[in-house]
Amino acid sequence: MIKTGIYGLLRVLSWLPPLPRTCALVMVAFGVVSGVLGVLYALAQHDLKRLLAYHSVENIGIIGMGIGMGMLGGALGKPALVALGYGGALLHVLNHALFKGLLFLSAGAVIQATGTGEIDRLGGLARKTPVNAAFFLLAAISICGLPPLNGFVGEWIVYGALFEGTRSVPRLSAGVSALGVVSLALMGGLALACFVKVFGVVFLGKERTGTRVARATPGAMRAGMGVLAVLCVAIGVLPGLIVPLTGAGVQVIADLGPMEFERALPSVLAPAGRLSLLAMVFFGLIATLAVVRRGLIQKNAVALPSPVATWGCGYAAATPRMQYTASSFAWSLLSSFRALLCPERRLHAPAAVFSEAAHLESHTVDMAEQDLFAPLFRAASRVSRMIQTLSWTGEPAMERRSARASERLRPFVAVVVGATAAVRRGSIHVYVAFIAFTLLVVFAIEVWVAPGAEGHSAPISVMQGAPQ
Amino acid sequence: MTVLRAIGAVPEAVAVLALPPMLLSIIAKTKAWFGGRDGPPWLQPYYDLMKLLRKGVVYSRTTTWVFRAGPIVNLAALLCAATLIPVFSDDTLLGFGGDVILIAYLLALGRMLTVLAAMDTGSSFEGMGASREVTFGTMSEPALFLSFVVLALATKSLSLAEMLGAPLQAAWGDVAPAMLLVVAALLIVLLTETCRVPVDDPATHLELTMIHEVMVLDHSGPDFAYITYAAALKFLLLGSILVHAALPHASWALWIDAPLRVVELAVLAMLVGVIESSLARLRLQRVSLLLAGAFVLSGLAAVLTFYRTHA
Amino acid sequence: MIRILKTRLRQGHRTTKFPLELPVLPDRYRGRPVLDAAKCAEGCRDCAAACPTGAITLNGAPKLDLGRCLFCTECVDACPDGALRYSRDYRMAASRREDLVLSSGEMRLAQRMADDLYRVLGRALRLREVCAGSCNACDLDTNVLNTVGWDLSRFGIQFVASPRHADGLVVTGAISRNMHHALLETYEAVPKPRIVVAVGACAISGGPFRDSPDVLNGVEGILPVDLYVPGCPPHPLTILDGLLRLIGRIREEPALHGVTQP
Amino acid sequence: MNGTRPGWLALRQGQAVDVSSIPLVDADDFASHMLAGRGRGGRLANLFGRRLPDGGVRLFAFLAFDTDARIEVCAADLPHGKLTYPSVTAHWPAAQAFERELAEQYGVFPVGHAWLKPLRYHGTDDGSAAPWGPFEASEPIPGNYPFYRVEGEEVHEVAVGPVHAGIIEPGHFRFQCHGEEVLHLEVVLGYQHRGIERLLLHPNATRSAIVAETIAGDATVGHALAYCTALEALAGARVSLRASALRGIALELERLANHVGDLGALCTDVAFLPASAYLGRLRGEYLNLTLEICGNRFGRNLLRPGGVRFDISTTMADSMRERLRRLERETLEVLDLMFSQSSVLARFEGTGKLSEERADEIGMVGPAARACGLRRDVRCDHPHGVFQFSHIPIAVETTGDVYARAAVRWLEVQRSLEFLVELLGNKPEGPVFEPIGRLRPNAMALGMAETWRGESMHVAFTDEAGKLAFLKVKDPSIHNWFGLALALRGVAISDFPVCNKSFNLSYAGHDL
Repeated sequence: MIKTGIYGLLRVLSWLPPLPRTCALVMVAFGVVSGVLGVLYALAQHDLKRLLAYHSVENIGIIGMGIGMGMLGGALGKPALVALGYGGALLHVLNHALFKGLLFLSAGAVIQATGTGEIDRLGGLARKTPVNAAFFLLAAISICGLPPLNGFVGEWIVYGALFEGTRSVPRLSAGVSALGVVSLALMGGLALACFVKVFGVVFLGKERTGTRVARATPGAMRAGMGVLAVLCVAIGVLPGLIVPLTGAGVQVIADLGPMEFERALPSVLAPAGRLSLLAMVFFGLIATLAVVRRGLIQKNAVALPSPVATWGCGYAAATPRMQYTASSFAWSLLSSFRALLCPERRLHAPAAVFSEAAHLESHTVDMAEQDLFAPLFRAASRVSRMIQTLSWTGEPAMERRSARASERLRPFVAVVVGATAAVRRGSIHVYVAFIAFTLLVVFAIEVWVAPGAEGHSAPISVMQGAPQ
Repeated sequence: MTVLRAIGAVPEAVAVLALPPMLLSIIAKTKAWFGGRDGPPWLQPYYDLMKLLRKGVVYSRTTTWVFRAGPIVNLAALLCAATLIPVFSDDTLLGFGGDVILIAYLLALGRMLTVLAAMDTGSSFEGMGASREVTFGTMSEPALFLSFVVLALATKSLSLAEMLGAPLQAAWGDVAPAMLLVVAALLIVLLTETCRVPVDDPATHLELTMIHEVMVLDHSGPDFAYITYAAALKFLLLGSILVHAALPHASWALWIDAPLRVVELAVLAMLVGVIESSLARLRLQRVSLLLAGAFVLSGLAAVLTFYRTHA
Repeated sequence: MIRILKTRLRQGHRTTKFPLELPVLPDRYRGRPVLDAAKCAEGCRDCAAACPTGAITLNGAPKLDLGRCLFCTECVDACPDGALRYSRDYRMAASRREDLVLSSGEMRLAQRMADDLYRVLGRALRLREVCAGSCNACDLDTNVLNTVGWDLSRFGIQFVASPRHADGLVVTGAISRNMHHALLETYEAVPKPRIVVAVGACAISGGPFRDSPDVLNGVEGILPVDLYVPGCPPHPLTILDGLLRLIGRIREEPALHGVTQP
Repeated sequence: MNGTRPGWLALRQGQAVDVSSIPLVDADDFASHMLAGRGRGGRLANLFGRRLPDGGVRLFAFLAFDTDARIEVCAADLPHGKLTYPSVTAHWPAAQAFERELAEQYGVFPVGHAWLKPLRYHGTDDGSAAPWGPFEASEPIPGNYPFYRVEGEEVHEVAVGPVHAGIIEPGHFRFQCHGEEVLHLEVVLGYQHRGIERLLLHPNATRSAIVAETIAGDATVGHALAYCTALEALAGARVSLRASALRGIALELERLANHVGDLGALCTDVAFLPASAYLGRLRGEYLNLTLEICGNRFGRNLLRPGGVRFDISTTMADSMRERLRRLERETLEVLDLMFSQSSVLARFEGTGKLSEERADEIGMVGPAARACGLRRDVRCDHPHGVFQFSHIPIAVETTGDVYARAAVRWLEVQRSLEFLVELLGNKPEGPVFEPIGRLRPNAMALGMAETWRGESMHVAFTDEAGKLAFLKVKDPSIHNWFGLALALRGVAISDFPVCNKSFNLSYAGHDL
């Protein structure tokens, strides 16, 4: 499993003295890049298993961010950061094993039942295999880091570490931590989009073409999934039982006594037990609302009509093609991130008055598959180009990976043209955004590059209004 | 002790739960004034809810339990968030350190189930709404979290009640420009999350342009009542965060705080009404630019705050 | 923004006070026809012969079927004795089909919906409009109720997109064969309790398109109707008056100063 | 009237000719004959068939030569049992809807038609099979045919209608989409099919006139005008100048109401509330002016063959002028506000573009064509009645987008207002109604009008007894629906409503 790497990393860390801050920050940055790219690539996938595999890249990113924050805590001598960072990372390793295992089992059941993992060929499986659907949904909620499941608890602690990190004094560390918060939020949103896409297209709606008659999930498989599901729920609802256990791991990695760990967590986050209370409230509310709803429908004494078709504007001959495809679902988001992703679309569009044959397919080329490090470098170069040209606002959708010199100018031209058009039309928000972005860059340079800012490690108390 | 507090919170909770439809009414009345018409009665949103609770339901044969679970989980998640978000006073029922993260993720959970319920209908309309909702939700989330970073830095807390309470007042004195930017970013997030002009048009009936409305085309009766109420509640909750962030003041007695906050929320609703009356909707592809704008605003605020707190 | 405010101030507040104050309709407005059988000459069949839709029957007491009347001027012009004239009374919506058949007496106007319906829908009525083989005029004048002048929303009535959100249908048009299926499907999609309003001569009887093989002569026999609004097309006031009677917002017969005068 | 070519008969609108004088060309040469006419600058104004007593079908084609107010007509006979001919559409897309109509009504097979699909979903007149295969006339379900598809598993379809959101007419739109982008739009109509052409021959003349008024309720005056012109031409009747002026007033009031309403609706679609609210009310004011004239907001029962049924007295004209002046102020103020809002313009500009060549190729008419730069306006090109005396300049824009279609309406609102204020000031004297006499037997006459959507055309035929035997109606929408479909390619689906509204085509007029 890929987490062997994480284990190795943590083992090495446990033997070493606290590493310098730079290493920690690089680790966080690695986590951010891996996480964001991982989830973006996952979003672009058309195959169920590949999609899940890319989510592992994302989750390794989250774990990396946690480890990085732990390392930062070690470098800065902040036990809270150490506890939260390593603690969150370790918990997420466990969680990831649980929900990803559940997801792979469930996806396996889908493939076994239908004979395909192509998302856009599947559909409507929730009615055929309801139990498997429920397991998949549970794991999906968990992997998106949503309460009240285990995924949330892990991310909650990592967030705690990142928020705590924003208070650390060297501005660069604080800035990277803030970047971490934002990236984790973005990853959360993208993961949600991705799993809504998968669950919505594969399990919900109507059957699409190419779906064989689905078979029920075998009992043994269900039992295996059930165990994982129970653990996911248990950790989510009773984090107070599990979180202290990670303390042991943290003690091994960093020199942190058990008492210190016990104290470190509540200094930033509430005792994990508060989450249990909220989970109870949440389940209570769901139960109440469900009971009320059922009561109302019965009381209204209007006999439930025989189920009718989904409202389709009164059209008589609806087909399964009249539902969103996974590719369509993700396309808006993918095009928003086209500067990072380069989704490609081969479209032979209808052009004549009477449309002739037309065809469309899209690909998002996997950079990581070709070369492990290429994506990092490419992303870095893209980021720098993004900053140079603000290309994220106007890059053409069909941009190829092998961007030649002439093509590099295209985004720039597009931005200029777009901006001019925007100014002409008076789209105030566009140029406000441009001005604000410029200001942001200027400020960033001033704040972080200002002399004397680096290498100064004052305690937290010197945060506000202190002379210096 | 806690029991007493809980009992004392009952009237407050009831007031919080009763308020949301009224805010929608204020928006509607503001828009009606701009149009030069009477507009619906003040209590219309309540009448609508009452009626929906008494109506029958129609379910499509395509849908599964997910469709039925959507409205319930969404409303439960929002009600749960309501126990963590300060509305009238700076106090919350169940707030704790780190609850900002929980609040944001509860909203996301509600969104996920709503969107899945939409996908469950197997219609391209609902799929369209679902795709738009997650796209814009994904893009507004970083802006929201960056705003939280600013507030956390300024107040040194991770509990929303504290982040929006008295310490924020000091922050306004200290880094007013940053706070102003955060408020602007939060306003954009509010307009996006509650599907208002210029992002969405709650008044339109055109399926192809809608975001929120098109996701719930197939819900009826009590399910639709839950959805309608949840939308109003979401406006109240995000509006409360915005109002507290914009006008922090120490808690006085509840009988002063509560009316004051209600007035502030009413003014916010009017402001939203004014925005809806004076702007056309953005082209849908441009909404992401607006959200990028919100992100830049909160980013700028973060830089300003860093500069202050890390001097 | 300032410009919007300035325009708003000059445009003013335009919602009428209806039903508290009644608008004055122009002299030539053709409202509910009035039939004075006493003036009829023995054996005269001129009006029935002139009527393009056979709305007038003279077997026994003369009767005029408002549900078929297109409000043209033929019968009035044809009558040698002045037994037929148009009043300016816009009120003519009825709850039952037979109430639309006028003879010499007063017309029975629409009643409030049944109590069990009223308890649920009285203050919040959402309607889904279905146009099924109309000329579009009824749809346009139904839509007019949403404009600032009539402002239907102030009575808690609203037109919605999805039938799932609706409490009833407003049907216009003669029900073309091609829309028959869609109309039934839309009705099925409305959760109970639900109502049906037929707006215009087409929806009631087929109107000018009656007896064309491509239409089904209105909604009669296809859906149960709760409110009939005659006219070709009905004036928006007629529709509004009907809807308000249906939800019990107009109970008493208001004194129509000057309105019923010819 | 000069420049008649062999194989064509030239005529003006409002002119009756003997059916026998229409030149017949060979069916196999029909398409090339038409293309030659196109080469001389002709525009396809109408193309329809009429069942012959022997079971064959006679095709009639009308080419408009707009610059010299001339219409040229020719005919071709398809014998019973061999209802095929080389399709015009194969070379001239403007004929596509007309040839589909031929196939649907009579089972005629235009060979080489690239888009031969049902137009209105009804059976042929003699129950024979239409060339697209067996079509069950007893249970028609519109839209139940193989739609055009953009292939690929990732493409999804959006099916809108027949019951649309909002209070509008039924029609079915099928979008081929990827993400938010529309790759292709196919428009399927027929839901409003009521059998107008048959009803127009109703023995009761009033019923026939009322049916003509209800072809499209929002273009009551426009269709009634074309109908009356055709019938009056057949009767050889001259309508008084005063009646003509009153018809002109009604036509322009109709245009004003609809254009103002459309501009308001465009604002509604982009959620610009103030202009949407104010223009919605102002539309009603113009309708109410029509109500004052004839007792009906849409101008029903005003126009009848022989004149108009209601006169406008001098005092009434004066008060109407006063009201129009006030309305002009209020309307133009709101339109100025609307067209000065950058957030509104940002939604209009560049949305749903159609090039001039495309618009010409598919034969578009009316404001939608003028927005693409085509100078086509019956009031100027083929003037009749009052428009022979007062001239209304043609409003043209060039960009072919939603903005252009809105701006053309804005200009036309101003010009109609000027026209009305002037005409109400000096109406000619005379009687307003005089019954028309007997119709000329075995004749054909043509009536046209520039409705607010564009050119309507009624072609009336009499039999040997002088009875109305066949009446062919053309609503401008039949030219323009295809334009909407083409304008949508590559457009975001969320911009469809505003695009659709900018065309605002008639379903009823198309479906008949």
